[in-house]
Amino acid sequence: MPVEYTEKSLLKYSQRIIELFKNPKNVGEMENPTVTVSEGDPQCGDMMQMSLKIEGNKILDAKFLSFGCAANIATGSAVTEMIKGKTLDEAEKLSIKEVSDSLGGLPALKMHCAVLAHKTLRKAIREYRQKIEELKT
Amino acid sequence: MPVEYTEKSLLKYSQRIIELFKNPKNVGEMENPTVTVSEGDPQCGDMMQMSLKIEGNKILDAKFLSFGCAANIATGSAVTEMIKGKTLDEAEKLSIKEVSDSLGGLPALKMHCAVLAHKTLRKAIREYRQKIEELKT
Amino acid sequence: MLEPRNMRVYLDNGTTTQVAKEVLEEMLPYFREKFGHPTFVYSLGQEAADAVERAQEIIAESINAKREEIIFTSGATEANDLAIRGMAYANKKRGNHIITTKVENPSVLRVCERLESEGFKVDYLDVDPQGFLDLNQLEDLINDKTILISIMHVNDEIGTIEPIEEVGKILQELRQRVYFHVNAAASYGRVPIDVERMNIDALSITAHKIHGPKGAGALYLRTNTPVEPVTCGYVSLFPLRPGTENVPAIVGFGKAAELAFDGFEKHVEHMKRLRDKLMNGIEEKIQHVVLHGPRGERRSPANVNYSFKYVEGESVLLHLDLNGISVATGSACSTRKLEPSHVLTAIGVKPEIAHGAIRFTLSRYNTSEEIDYVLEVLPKVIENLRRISPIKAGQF
Amino acid sequence: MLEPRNMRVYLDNGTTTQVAKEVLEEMLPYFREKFGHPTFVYSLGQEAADAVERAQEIIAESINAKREEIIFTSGATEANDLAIRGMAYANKKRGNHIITTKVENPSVLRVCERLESEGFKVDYLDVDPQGFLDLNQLEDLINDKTILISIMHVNDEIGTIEPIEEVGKILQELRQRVYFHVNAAASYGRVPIDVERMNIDALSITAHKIHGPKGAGALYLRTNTPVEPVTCGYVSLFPLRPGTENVPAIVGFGKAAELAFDGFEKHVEHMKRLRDKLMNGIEEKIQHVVLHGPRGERRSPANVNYSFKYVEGESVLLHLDLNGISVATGSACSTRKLEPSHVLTAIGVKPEIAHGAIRFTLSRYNTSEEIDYVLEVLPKVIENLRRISPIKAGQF
Ligand SMILES: Cc1ncc(COP(=O)(O)O)c(C=O)c1O
Ligand SMILES: Cc1ncc(COP(=O)(O)O)c(C=O)c1O
Repeated sequence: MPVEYTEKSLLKYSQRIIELFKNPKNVGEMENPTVTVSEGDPQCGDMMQMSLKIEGNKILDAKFLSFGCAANIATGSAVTEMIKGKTLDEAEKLSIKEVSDSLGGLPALKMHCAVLAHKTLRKAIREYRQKIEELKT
Repeated sequence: MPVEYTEKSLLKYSQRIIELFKNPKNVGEMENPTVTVSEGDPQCGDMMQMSLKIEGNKILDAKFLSFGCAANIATGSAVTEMIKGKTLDEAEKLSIKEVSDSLGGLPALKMHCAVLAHKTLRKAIREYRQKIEELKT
Repeated sequence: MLEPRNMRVYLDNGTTTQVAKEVLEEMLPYFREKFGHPTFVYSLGQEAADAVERAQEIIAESINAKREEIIFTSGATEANDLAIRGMAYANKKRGNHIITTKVENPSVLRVCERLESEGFKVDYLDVDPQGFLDLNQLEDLINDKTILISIMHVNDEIGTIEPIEEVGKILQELRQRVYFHVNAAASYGRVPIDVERMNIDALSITAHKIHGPKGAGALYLRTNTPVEPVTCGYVSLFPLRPGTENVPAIVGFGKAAELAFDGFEKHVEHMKRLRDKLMNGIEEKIQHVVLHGPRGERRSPANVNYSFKYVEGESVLLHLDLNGISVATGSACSTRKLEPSHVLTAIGVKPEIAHGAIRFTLSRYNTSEEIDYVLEVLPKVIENLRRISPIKAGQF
Repeated sequence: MLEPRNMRVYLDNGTTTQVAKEVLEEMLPYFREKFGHPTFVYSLGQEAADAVERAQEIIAESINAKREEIIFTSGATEANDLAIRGMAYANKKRGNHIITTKVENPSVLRVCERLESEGFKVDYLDVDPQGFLDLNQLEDLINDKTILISIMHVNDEIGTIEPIEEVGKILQELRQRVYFHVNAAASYGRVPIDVERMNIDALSITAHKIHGPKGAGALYLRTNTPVEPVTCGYVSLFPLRPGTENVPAIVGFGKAAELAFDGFEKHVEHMKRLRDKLMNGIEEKIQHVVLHGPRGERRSPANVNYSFKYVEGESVLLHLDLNGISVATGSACSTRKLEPSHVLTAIGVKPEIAHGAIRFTLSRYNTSEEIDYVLEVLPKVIENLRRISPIKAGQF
């Protein structure tokens, strides 16, 4: 079992992540959301619920709930903050890297948390569009 | 290569050994010795020369020279001191244990030094007796 | 959420401990005054060698062993590796079967896995929901190829005190010689150990879990126990453990052991009181909690471990940290492998509950006021996190 | 013979050194304030992890490496074992041939012997009477099964600086990949090291020989160098070296490196001046002496080693100790095996002369006055011992 020596990233959070973890934005339930979805699974240790208020093509408000680690909470906060006021198309283009960068970088081992917030957002947009499609037909 | 765990004795000298090492007794050359012998080998790291002055059956005086470690010097001192005034028979019966005990115990790894002083003494007595035998015949 | 306060409460003594003041004082002369190398014949070296011997004596006495049966290592990880692989290799002509449990520390499990990859056969005992191994299963598994049993004394995560003495008795009554290793890293200084009474052949401990320094561990090895060194190199005092001894740390280890065993029962009583206070407080003040490990006499006096349902452990841990409280978590998120604790899994805890596990580990230096503070902060942290959790009470 | 004085002169810095004041100060907060475990997510743990990173950075810079290429161990013994066995095992599919020298430290020789017992083939290079290896012999021995070369940088006994850069060049020009390990325990902080220029893949160093604490060593490992761990267990920061890191000692190692490399050239000049003063003094004042190792630029600035004929080294050592002077000896009598130094034997010194070898090893903290004192005491000690020696001048 030869091992190639590579540095293991520490589980080290940026100051920004700790800030958002302490005081997350947009956390909570939303009254009358346009769409609410959940991603992840408590069995895997992280889960996120996201609610969007959408008018026309625009995200007016976004809120989230989190069962997860600090990275999960901070990315939930960052993602919801970044998409408020954006069009659905713009929000959809938001990359994981942008989210991570806005947090001053995520520890390598925590990238999956950024991915979860991102996946939840995409799922919300997808579900919203589906609903629209269904309403149309 | 299974190793049975046994404590390794440290190379630790008693206070008595250090005392005798600092101020060895009976060290030096003897004028007109009855017998002078050497034991050991500089190649092996220790060597002792011992001279005895014997009258009748009695050891009147004993001196030694040492090329060796502290244990060597201290045992040389102890052995020569212990045999002075003794008869040859008594001196011959001196055991290694008595020598070591008189020094407050030798570190296990240094026992061979006690052995050397002891061997030198025996050799001196043997040579003296041989000389006597030769004179007789 | 909560405003940080000035109180600092360290409840992660199972991970590492603060070096005691007396320990540091005892160590200090060995850095700059008595800094000699313990194999050296001159006086500085003798001083160092004497200090190592004194530490051996103190530690030997604390477990009812003989001085020469104590070998110093860099920690319990190294002691476990040396004991287990060392005895396995030295006995491999007699057999290749080893028995351990599913709830050992990684420092034992990784060694066992390595031995498996080298052709040894390792059986991992199941444990019951409180973490206790099954003595009958152990007896059933022993066969004529069995050479070694390795069992932890106290489970570092959930505080279960394994029935070491009973295991020792079983091994003593066998007709074949099966060596017995005990990893006592989590029990030393908290639960009594007697290598004679318990029939232990090898026992691992570490200084940094008893208010000693990091960098010193010890392996007790019963006289005439065959062991092969697993590392090699320049031998200083211990043929089985090459390398220059960490003299100051060893001195500190000795002092730490002295402090732990001087008034041992009083210390244990103190920890038990705090433990029970914390457990009662948690159960009174917080709903939807799950205790891990047993209650009462068969639980380590130093260990408290609960899952707080519907919240994730790392978040709890970090909020407590922001409030000056240090704890550990069984949550996957704080580990490299992103898997929940193997111990919680082995005792049958569901992953969604394991992720919310928080371990509090006490030391004799903790105080009742500290527990009060924790019982003030913790319920708020849990409440706040539950408020932002998408999982509703009763969901699992 | 001589009356003990109050002066204490420590000239055994090649064995171990006094921890520098600044080093101890830097370490102190890590025992009782910043005592966290470096893998822990909470703030105490982060502090510890940051401290380890800082030490990595300082040490990396001092040898022109990258931070992540530094792994901490318990000492150079462990670093040598990990490097040599680790690289041998990881490359055994490509070949089983290793080359080293006859004059390595036991911490390398014992590892090589173990590898031989496991089926590796090890060639031990001869050295010339000054201790230098022969580059031609090295080139001749390299074959298509060769996977690893391990050469010490400075010989710890006789101060020879081996031609590491030239060895690196030879290996670089080969078409096959032969890994290059250097044991730099005796050179670090005394002779410049540049792992890039010297084409080194792995390099072992230890804190306690540069006024750092015992209990911390380091292995530099070039990125992507295949290495198998030789120990196993609980992994903290370094997958190749399981076990809780000795954080205070690592911090001290970093500080010791900083001090050694801050003003490096000045320190070296100082040691050279003392070295030359001691050598000139010995040669002027004492007859029948034999220098071991080279003179001038290719000798370590910190090493002086002479045999004093017709006297035995341990007696010299102890008399010097009684006068407050600490040195080492190549005499058999002060070792476990009761054999003269393998290094002196390899350079062709006759046993009767090797038994009288005394090694003086300097540090930047030694002073000119200390050398004066040694030059006052040493001739008397030798004279007195020669007076009670049965061997007469000229006998060998
Ligand atoms: C039960 C147990 N065994 C072994 C270890 C490893 O000990 P060390 O940190 O001394 O290597 C620990 C702690 O890390 C532990 O809790
Ligand atoms: C050249 C050399 N290599 C290795 C070592 C071993 O280092 P450590 O004492 O850190 O294990 C030493 C000193 O003991 C040495 O001088």
